[in-house]
Amino acid sequence: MQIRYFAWVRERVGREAETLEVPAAVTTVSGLIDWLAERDESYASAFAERDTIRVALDHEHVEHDAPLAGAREAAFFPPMTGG
Amino acid sequence: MQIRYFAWVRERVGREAETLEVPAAVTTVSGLIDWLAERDESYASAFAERDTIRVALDHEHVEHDAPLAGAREAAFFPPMTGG
Amino acid sequence: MTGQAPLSPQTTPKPDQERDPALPPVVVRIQAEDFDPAAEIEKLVAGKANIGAVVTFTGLCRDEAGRLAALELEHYPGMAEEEIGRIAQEACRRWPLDGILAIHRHGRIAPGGNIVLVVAASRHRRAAFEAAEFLMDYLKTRAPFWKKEHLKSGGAGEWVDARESDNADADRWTR
Amino acid sequence: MTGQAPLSPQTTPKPDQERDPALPPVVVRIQAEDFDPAAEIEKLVAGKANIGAVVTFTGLCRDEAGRLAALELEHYPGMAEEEIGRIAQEACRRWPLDGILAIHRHGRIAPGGNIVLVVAASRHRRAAFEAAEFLMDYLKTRAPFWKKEHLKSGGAGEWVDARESDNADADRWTR
Repeated sequence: MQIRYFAWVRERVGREAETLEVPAAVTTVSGLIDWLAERDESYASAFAERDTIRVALDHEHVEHDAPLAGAREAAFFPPMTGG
Repeated sequence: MQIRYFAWVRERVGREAETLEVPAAVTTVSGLIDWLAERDESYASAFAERDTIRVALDHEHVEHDAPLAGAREAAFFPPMTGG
Repeated sequence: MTGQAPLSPQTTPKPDQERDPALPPVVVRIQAEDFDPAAEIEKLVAGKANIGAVVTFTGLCRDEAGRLAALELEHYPGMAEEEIGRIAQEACRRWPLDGILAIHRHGRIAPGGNIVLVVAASRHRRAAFEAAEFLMDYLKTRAPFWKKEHLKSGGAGEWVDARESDNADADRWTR
Repeated sequence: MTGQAPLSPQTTPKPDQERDPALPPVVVRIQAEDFDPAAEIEKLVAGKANIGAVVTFTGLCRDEAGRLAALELEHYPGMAEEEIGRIAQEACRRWPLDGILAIHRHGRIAPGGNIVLVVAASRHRRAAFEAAEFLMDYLKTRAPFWKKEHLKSGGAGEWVDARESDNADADRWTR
């Protein structure tokens, strides 16, 4: 699965994107965050303010309880501040 | 007193502006309309749809019950359609 | 008389009152010539690096499905400038603006031509949007302009009727 | 997760759905280069003589009382275009529009520079105002852009915090 990070989530994780083999047992956005946060301290720090993290699957906003459902790309980022 | 007419009020009265000696007994906008409407059939026609006529005294919108109060210029016109 | 939208008469300044020096510049012009929205906006925001939002309204002459040859706009010289100025000053009191502009044309205007330009500049998006819409709503119901249609068929032009919805739009701001 | 403004998820089209041919043209561009509001408006209204109202919003980089050297705008390529496109399509379904445009810049932008341009064209004034404001409100809360401040003092830039008022602005359209 392609994983992307933006803004301060990207800075804390320390990378823009990566391709990861997500275990079959991880089936929801929330599960994916749990799994990522356990990787190391950078990830743990990035996902510490868990409720503020926004998520997109294949370029569409989703809630944390959304199923991954075969999505090819997941992105994690803070609340948007464009415009 | 300087009297001005605009749009279809102007067309019905048949003139853009005129200076009239308004009798001292005419003290309100409503009284001025009564007095003008009696002048001839053109004025009567212009002021027939009385409730639709808008009035300005010295460049400010006023209601029909407003006192003339020494105004130098009165203007009569239909509802505005600019913009 | 019904349908005259009130414009907070308590706070509307008399023409001879001084402007509050804390209020932003107000530009009001009535002219027969066309205007250039981009140039007007540039003048309004020039040198003010703390403007975050500029909202522009341009009102154009519609062709009414090809029926219309032109609109003729009659106005009340003197009062037109003063009345739009009063509305713009009221907008400055209601919203934190860095500039506000209104240009209204008179005379004969062909379909596709510009009729009116309103620009509101502010630090804040909502203030700029609301001030521009407020100014347009009151301008429609209070600025002394009248439109007459000239038809392509050559038929005698009709005066455009005022729309009740325009009064309702203006009344929103008194709620 | 809280504060995510809903955008009528039932009616938001999937990217692979066909556009309704009755809907007006939607222009969405994400670019580093500056834009020219006047030229963009001209293109949008060209040849359409039944447009009566054009509302334009320009969002500019403020200097924050002289504190700011520049804003750096990060975005999510691909999703940014798609998400703004979805919001614009929703605006087309809600209001009778003759055209709608959104351009959002990314990269480094100095105070006074353009960040975003939104244009809505319609026969009707209220439709153009509301569609432009709707598009801006949702763009602020849903388009994947993030601003980082670069200070004149040279201090490490901070990411700009999302404002709760922006969510409240977007929520107005769901009431």
